[in-house]
Amino acid sequence: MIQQLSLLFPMLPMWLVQAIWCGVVAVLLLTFFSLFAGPVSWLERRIAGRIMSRIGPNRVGPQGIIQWLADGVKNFLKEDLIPRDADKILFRFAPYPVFLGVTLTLVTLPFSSLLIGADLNVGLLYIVGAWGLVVIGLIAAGWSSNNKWTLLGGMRSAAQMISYEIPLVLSLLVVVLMSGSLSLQTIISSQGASPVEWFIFSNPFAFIAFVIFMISAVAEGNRTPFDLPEAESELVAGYNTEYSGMRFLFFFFAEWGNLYVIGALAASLFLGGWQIPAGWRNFASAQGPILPHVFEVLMFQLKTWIWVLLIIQLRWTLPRLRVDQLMKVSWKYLTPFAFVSIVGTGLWMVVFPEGWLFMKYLLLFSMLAVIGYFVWRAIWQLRFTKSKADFKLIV
Amino acid sequence: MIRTEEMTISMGPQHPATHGVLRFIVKTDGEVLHEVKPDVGYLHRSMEKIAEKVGYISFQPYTDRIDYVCAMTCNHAYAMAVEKAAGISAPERAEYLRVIASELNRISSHLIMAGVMAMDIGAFTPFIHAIRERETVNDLFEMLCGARLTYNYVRIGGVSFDAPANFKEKCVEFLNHFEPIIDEFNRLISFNKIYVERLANVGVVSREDAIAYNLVGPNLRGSGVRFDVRKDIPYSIYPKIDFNVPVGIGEAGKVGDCYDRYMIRIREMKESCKIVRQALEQMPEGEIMAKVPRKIKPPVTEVYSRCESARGDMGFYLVSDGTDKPYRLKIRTGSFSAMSIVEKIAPGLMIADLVAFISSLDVVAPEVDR
Amino acid sequence: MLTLYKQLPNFILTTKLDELLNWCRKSSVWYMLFATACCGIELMQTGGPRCDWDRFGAVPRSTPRQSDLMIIAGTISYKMAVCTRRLYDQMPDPKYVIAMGSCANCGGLFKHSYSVLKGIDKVMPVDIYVPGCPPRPEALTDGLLKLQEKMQKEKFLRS
Amino acid sequence: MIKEKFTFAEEVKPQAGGGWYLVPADKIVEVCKTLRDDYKFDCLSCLTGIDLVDYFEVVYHLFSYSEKKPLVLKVKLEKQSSTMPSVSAIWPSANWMEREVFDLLGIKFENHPDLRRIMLPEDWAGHPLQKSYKEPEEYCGMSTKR
Repeated sequence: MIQQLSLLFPMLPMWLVQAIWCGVVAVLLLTFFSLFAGPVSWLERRIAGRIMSRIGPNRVGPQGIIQWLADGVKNFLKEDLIPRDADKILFRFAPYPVFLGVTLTLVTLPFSSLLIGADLNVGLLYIVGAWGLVVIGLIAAGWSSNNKWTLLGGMRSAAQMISYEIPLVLSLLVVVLMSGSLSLQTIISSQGASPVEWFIFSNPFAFIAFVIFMISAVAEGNRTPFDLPEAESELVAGYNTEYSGMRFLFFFFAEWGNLYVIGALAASLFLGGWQIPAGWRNFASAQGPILPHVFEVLMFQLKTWIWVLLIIQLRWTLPRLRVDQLMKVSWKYLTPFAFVSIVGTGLWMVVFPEGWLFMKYLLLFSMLAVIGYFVWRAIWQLRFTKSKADFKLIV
Repeated sequence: MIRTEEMTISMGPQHPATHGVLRFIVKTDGEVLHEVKPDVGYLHRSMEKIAEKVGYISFQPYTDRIDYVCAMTCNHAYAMAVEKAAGISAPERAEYLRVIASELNRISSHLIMAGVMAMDIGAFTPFIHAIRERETVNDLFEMLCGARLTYNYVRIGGVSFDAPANFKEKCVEFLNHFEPIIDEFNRLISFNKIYVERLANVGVVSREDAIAYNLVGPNLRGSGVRFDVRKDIPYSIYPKIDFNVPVGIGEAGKVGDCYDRYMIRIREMKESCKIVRQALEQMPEGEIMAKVPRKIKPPVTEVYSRCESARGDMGFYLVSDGTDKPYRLKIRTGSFSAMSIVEKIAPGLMIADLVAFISSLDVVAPEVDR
Repeated sequence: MLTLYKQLPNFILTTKLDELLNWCRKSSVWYMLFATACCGIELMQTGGPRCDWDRFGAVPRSTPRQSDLMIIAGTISYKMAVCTRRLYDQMPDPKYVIAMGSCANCGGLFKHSYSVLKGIDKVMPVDIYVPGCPPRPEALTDGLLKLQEKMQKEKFLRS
Repeated sequence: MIKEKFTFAEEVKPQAGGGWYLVPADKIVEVCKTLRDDYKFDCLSCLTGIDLVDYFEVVYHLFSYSEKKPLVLKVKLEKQSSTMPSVSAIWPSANWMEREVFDLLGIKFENHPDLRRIMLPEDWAGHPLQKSYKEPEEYCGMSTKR
């Protein structure tokens, strides 16, 4: 791409073209990021409203859809408050690593076979490393505010994110083992469009790895069963207690941005990413060069959004764990099981070099059964609530 | 060499988990509490002095504000104390209406407790669901007396309004609707694995401690003491009604842990539904107000009347000197003693447990401070 | 074009921008999760399914740093008044106060009390008074809407 | 029963309401200990004081959960000294109740582990439940009038 660009502008030096290109991509990614984080916060509030038999924001714009814009502008207008006793430099610095940690991961997320910021050959390693930046910001925020609640929040986030990074990385290793590459595009290309060709169903150990990945990713994103760093009822607002206005908005953004990263990683590593069936591809290619990519992007978004919505629903359903339970889950269950799944996958690949189709279908159908039960249960609950909870007293 | 240092944190008066304006001065080592000193009095409204100033009848509205979450039983307890002192007895229909109102209010109070408990554990949805159900109870109270929170319904010598014509049907309709809702609530949160793990074996109050620290009501029963003022020192029409007293049995952990105290409230809601059903069935027609003089002047005497509020045994100690104003009125409430046990139980818990422990005690700030 | 711009009254631009900014501010009133007494229960009910302040973009925040609106829900004793003022000072500008219920307005029922502050306006400026003991959720919602009207009329940029 | 055991306790039976035992202030700890250990009054459900202008009265409402039976003790206290022994070693629940009585009435309890004001701020002047209490004009710069 860069070569083509430098051909377009022959008078410019190569480094300048590269810099401009980087800038354009960065702006695009950031725009996408904020355009995701804003509306998803509105969506989350609407979904939360539905779950709680409320309505949720519906006054600002049609159905409240620009609520996030009002929130953003308002926070921008608020007084920028730095506590007197805070460590001022660190306090100002803290939101940026958090924001950066999440946005940097977007660079290697493959939206389609072409649309990717940079297909690094160490992509997965890069994502894990960039994600690790978040914890620096959280600790810095917790420490610099000079408030005991934020300190506790920061310490909690450090403990939580570092311990959950281990099962997270271990579960990613399973994928690396199966695809033989760290590059996300290669990982996706070694999967197929049909569910049985996805890594998640390739063997039972990969399935375990997927579950471990989801749990530890939710923990990395500080979402509800694991939202201890900002536990509202315990630590007031955790690490961001002292933050107001724009600086708070950075944390806010990062939280919802994380959501997308989790969903996108799950989709690309385990669920075949942007892979579309050959029939679609043939049909789309016949229409022109753009359409296959549109299909791919849509497929990727679909898979991502399923997990985003699931995580949102989890947040409004589950209570929060305690610190020691959180550690127990990570060290006693997730980490050993992650090791088991690595070894298991390795053995599986030796025993069944071509894969075992029966097991793939078995896993697929058991997953479908779980989803089916979930849907049935949700519908049942909705019916129940409709018949019983819509109780009106006419006084 | 790693050195740890105690950290003193002031939790409250404005803190999401302190249910109003309680304050705890907490000494922690990291997450583990070493010492918790409750600091109350942020809502001390001097009810007892006001009672000495305003007189018997005018004090009735203030009793709503002692325990606003369960105001009917406070009304009832105060009315009982004055009636006992002045020798007034309420008509039977009034007694039935009082019990119906008290039990409905017990339901709404326990709903708040269960919801707030879930919120403190981190689940926000059950709280809103509880609020939703509470609204319907409030609708019933609006039918009964026109108020949603501070009812002033139970008066000295009876109740202020008779039940409207369709009250019984509406009430039964509500109960039919509400009983399955309790099951739904249980499905949503009570038997959730994380929830049970968070509450079981946390903040265990032994039977001896519970009695020595004078815990009352559901907190006492949570520790396995089968004592309910409604059963053991019967008042009003409770002897005529058949109901059970749930007692903590340690179903998830030890007897007297937070989960026991929580489940007792859930079960009590079901028992309250039973009581309301029976009371509605048995309720006779007739007067709702006894003949009460405009100025109540009890003889020189003192009474101590006890009533089972949602937060337990509520006592009014009334000293009268023969005038129309009480000489001394002492309000003994469940939350006050429940707060004093925090100091004993909390060391060794974690911060998250302290939050769970406080909400399992169902402390309401104005009941502590009065 | 420039002459046309110069002919315009010079406040038009700021007025329009003001309106937009005020609209943003009023659409996102985050209130502090702070309740002292009886009115606190009605405040909870207001956030509940029937009134649902979330519709107007008002969500509770537990820390004063991130909240725009402080609802004094309930009786304020002298002991608490000191803390309440401190909470108010911790909120970043622009900030608003709704005094909910008679106790916060003027002491209400507790005017005979020796330990109750007779009206929160003795320690901090109040924007909206909502009468009632306690006010119904509808009344409080009306208070919020009145506050939004007030915010819309403010001259934010030119102040 | 208490009559036989403690000859110094005076039984008072008014015309209306329940009766009580009047116990001298210096004997109260001994009486309470015996009542708890031998008569199973395991709970102190209410402890309060009354300002009777000439003297204070401290009232103990005991309750026995095993026999479901209440008992009322009273102690007369001269206003000059207004000091009496604490029973918080016998029933822990007395700890806070005595603090409240101290705060609002000004009765001091000896051997109390932590006798501080509980309801009112530390710098509050006077004990408001005393009949002679006058409300101050202002507290910490806040006027108390409306």
